[in-house]
Amino acid sequence: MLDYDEVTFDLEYSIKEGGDDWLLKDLFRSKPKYVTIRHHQDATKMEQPEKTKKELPDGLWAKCDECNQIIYHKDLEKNLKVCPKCGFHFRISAWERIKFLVDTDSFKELFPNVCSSDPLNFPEYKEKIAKSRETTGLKEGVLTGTAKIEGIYLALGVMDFGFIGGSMGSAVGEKLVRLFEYATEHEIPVVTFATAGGARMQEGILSLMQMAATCQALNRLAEKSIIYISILTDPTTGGVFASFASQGDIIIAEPGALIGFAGARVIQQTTRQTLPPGFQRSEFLLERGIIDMIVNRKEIRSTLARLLRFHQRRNRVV
Amino acid sequence: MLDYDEVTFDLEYSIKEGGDDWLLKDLFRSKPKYVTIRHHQDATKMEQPEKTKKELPDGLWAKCDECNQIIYHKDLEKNLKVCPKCGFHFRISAWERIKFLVDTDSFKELFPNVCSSDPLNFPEYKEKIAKSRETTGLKEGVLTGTAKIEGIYLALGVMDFGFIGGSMGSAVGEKLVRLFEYATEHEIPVVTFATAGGARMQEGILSLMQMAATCQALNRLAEKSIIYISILTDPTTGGVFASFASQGDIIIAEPGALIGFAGARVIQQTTRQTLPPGFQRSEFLLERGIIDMIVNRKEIRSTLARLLRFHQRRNRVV
Amino acid sequence: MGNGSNYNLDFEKPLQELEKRIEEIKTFAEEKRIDMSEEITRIEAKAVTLKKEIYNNLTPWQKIQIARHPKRPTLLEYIDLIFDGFIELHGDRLFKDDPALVGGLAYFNEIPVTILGHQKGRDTKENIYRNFGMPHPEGYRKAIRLMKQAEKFKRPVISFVDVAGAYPGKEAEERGQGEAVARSIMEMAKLRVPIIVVITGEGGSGGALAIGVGDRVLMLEYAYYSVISPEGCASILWKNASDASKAAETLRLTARDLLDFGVIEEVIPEPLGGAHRDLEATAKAIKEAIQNSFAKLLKLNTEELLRMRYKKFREVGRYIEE
Amino acid sequence: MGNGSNYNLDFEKPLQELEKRIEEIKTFAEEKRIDMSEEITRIEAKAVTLKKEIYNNLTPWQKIQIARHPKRPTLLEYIDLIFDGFIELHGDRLFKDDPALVGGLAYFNEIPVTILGHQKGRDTKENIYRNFGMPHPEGYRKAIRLMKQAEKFKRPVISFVDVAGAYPGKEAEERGQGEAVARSIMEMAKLRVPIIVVITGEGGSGGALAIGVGDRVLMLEYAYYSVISPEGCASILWKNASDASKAAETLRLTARDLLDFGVIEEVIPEPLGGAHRDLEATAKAIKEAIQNSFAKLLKLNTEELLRMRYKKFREVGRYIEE
Ligand SMILES: [Zn+2]
Ligand SMILES: [Zn+2]
Repeated sequence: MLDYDEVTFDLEYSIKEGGDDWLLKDLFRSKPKYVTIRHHQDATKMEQPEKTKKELPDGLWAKCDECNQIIYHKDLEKNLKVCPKCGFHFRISAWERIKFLVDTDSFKELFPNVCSSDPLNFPEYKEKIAKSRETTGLKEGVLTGTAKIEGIYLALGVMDFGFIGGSMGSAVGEKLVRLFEYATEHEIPVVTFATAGGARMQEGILSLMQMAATCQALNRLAEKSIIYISILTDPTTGGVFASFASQGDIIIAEPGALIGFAGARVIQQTTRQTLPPGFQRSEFLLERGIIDMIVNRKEIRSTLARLLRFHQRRNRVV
Repeated sequence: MLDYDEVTFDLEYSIKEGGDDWLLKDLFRSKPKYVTIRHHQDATKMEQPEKTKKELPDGLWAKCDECNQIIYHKDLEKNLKVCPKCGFHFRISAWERIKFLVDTDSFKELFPNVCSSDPLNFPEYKEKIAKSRETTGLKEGVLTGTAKIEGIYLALGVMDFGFIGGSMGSAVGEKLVRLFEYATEHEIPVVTFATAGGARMQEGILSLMQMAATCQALNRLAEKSIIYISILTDPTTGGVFASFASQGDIIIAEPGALIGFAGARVIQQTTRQTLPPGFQRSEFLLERGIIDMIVNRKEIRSTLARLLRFHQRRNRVV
Repeated sequence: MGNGSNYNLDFEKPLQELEKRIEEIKTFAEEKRIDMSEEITRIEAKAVTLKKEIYNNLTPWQKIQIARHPKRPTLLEYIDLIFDGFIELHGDRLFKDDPALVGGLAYFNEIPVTILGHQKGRDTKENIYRNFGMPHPEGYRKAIRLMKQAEKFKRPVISFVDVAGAYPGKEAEERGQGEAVARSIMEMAKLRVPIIVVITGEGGSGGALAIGVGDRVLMLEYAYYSVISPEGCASILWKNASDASKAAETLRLTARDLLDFGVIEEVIPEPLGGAHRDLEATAKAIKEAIQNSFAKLLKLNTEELLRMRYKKFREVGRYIEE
Repeated sequence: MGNGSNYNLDFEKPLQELEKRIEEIKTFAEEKRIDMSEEITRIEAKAVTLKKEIYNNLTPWQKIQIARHPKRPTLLEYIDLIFDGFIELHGDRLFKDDPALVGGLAYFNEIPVTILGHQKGRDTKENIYRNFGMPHPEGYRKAIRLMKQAEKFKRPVISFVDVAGAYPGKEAEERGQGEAVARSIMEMAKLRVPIIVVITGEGGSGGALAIGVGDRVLMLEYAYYSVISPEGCASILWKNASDASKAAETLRLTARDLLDFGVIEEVIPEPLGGAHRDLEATAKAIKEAIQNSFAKLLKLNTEELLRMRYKKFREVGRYIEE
């Protein structure tokens, strides 16, 4: 299942599933060269699935795509899948993210049964969902629930790029809206980790409407002055960036993540503009005033803890 | 009193009185060449003061500075001091403005007795005030009151550039604040005509504070959802532009007016940048999204009437 | 985005031939001074039948071609016919005035409203000036400013959607196109005045939704509204943009489809042959639809309005619970 | 904006000579192993006396020179000493992040606050990066964003002013510098949380006031706050910028003057010789002043706070009624 063709396909469909042609993502830049760092397995199963192992050049070793460093796989794992040499942030699955992030055993999943239907009878959509479920161990493209970070209770939504390019369909939208509503009702802070090519083409206009659904749910959260922290990871583009993900009270990005509205390819095709190196990367967005800060994966937990603690209600004096 | 030296001086002090060196205004551009169009006389006195007449090349004729057209003075007056040939807008006094604008005899002056003191004992300040009073027939740099435009009752503030470069000192600020408060209390719309080099240097920090005073009074007006229309005329710069004048619900400029924060001279001295033709003119501001529209002086009355009527409370349905 | 004069709708060819023939016969009859009125009447009737046949059986892809017709009426043309006393307001007060998104004040049947909408050019020159109706962030930020102004003065907002997509350009990205689109959606979703949206031509993804969150979303018969252009979808699905017709079918993007999905409230019928064949009739139909929407919305108080708006976008998705 | 290393305050020359002499004697005594401690103590005492004499009799122009001293502490240095756990937030969400205006979150004695302020560079390289602390419109728009965020989460704002002026540049004008300054004043005036302003160095006209509207405005002893720079004033009045000293006198721009005018609430004393001679002592003094202000402000409810803020800026002007 993880032969090279499959990987190529998989990476290609991170483009294909990204949503629409205005939002097409240029995701080829650097990822397709290594096959060792797969992130579709459920991180809760602590050992590598057999199939994956079979595909690794040496099972135990990975190669950093950015600096070509050969890394002992367990070291990479310990380092939260950040290259110990150059700091390159590998993409990780939703379960890995949660494992790295929250207090042990504190994650309680919410709305696990909300799943995509196929309202358009879209060609191959059912098959894609089935395959995504198999590779990611997820039922849908986002995990939602509650958890604790350094003892602080919060609502947490984590997208998985492996699930049809992290795209937002009705089910992803529904789960996020329910999460925001849950947090509004229980007055707890919200943190989301976004990664997506955009809206999910296979659900047509219903996917687009999820942009409005998530945004308006955030409005209700804001009415109660509850903090929402949005974390953008590689890649966050199209309709996901252009809705809830860009509307955090505080917006954090992982280093080097591709973040934007339109894809580089579409921009070049439409405008014939040459795009500078680093265009639409986290560092570019920081300079352009769109995000608050760039935080290394290893420091995201502590940064969130600090920010959440800072915003606890009991801290308010006025 | 209107010998050439005096005119030069007068034009120069439109720069000098503009406020501060960060805000110095480059007002030399095109004005100093003609002497016939003086605007410091009280327009309520319908005939030209003797002194002025003496200075005119031919008493009855004026020369347009923009297109060199020789214009019969009464024609110019009839045309609201807009060149009939090229549309150049001459500067006009506060009283002229009111005469051109409001329903006959509808202007009722408010707060006429609020006048500048000399809190800093600033060199020559008292003399300047005395001279400005003489040339403009005004007690201070802004006329405030109520009036009707096409039957619509409103609060009106009109600045006069002839009064120490239209600069905003404590008295100008106080009169505007009182006007805004009056409108808030009586729930009537507010229109201001701004023209100023900036804050009035001779009152130091107290002038600067008028920026805050006027802005916060506008906040109270806004709380009641009362419309404020700001009209920017040549020139509106510095601390006046950077306070109430740029905060209209709707902002209108006369064509070709110089409008900005810092003066062209200061920008060039500080940055060595070359400034394009038309920089900081009304048309530039419209393109840059800072103002809503450019309206010829002859159409300002009807435009205001339309806008004010549109915003009358009885028109509201929700 | 071709030039209007040589823009032909393929599926109209038989009709155009018939119309050409009628012209020929008329000319011939006039020249020869022969009475051929019977023949003409017969063919004209045939043309009407053919026209009806064509327009009653349009495929989604054909509808898209009508929606994109260079002569399709644009916002400023509609405004003149639907509203009174329009005053355009300009600028986002931040960076620039964006001519691709027009906004201003007008009366709708004596009710003061704020109007917003994408504005395509009506010829090549205007299209360049208006960036083919594709806004930069400053366009959406102007929209936000004017919506909040409408809220301040408690007047309804009427928003017209006709856009291929928010502009995908380097500067647009630099100035936060995604943020602008999202922010506009946020502000619109919570705006405390009634919002009527009319989709008149292209409803291009996020660029359309950015000013498309309304209490009533109305849509012209041949307009389309989609998460992705059919060409884009085809090139992804079948690696071939020319399968756009098939993709258009698949995506369910016509007014009728969207009504079925509950994404819009009403389909506004177009004159036979499309809006570009009869601007006034189209404007009249839009005006009536807006009027009907108003009648419904003005009965609601603000809290009801906001609750219903929320509910609508809350419940439009389709999912299952396993 | 010269380089710190060769920046000498003219009026300190006698003092510097004395200090140099003390160094020489010390070196000499050490080299020769002679006990000259009595002599040293005597001269040191003399130096202190001289210093006091100089600093108790500073002219306004001399104070300005201290306020502009390249080694004068900047915001980021103060933050470390006055607050805990500072987290910087970036960007206006519209156009750019402006390094000339720093903002973020921190605890002040365990109270969460939002911090804002101009940030000059501490060396040439940083000065270029930070545009000598002179913000573009995006700087003020970042400030507005963070102030509104503070309001949303009901935390006080502490704003630090140290700016020659809002940047007078072509792009700044293009992006609406005047609008940004005015808008910031507007938002600050109505912000529903306590605002403490600390003027630490230069209070340069509108660029200072833009983040200077507060419930309590505190000011370091040698800071200045003026509608115009003394150089600008002098060149207008006497066509000679070198008469700046005289203009500084005329403009009444020192902390003491502003206290008399009611523009500020408190003068924070600086260590002998100015803030740059003792960062920690200065920070401590600022911290105490902020603490005192807090004690006063936290007693008020929001309506009282806003009423008093309004009243203060409402009544500061001086005029007569004839
Ligand atoms: Zn590496
Ligand atoms: Zn002329």
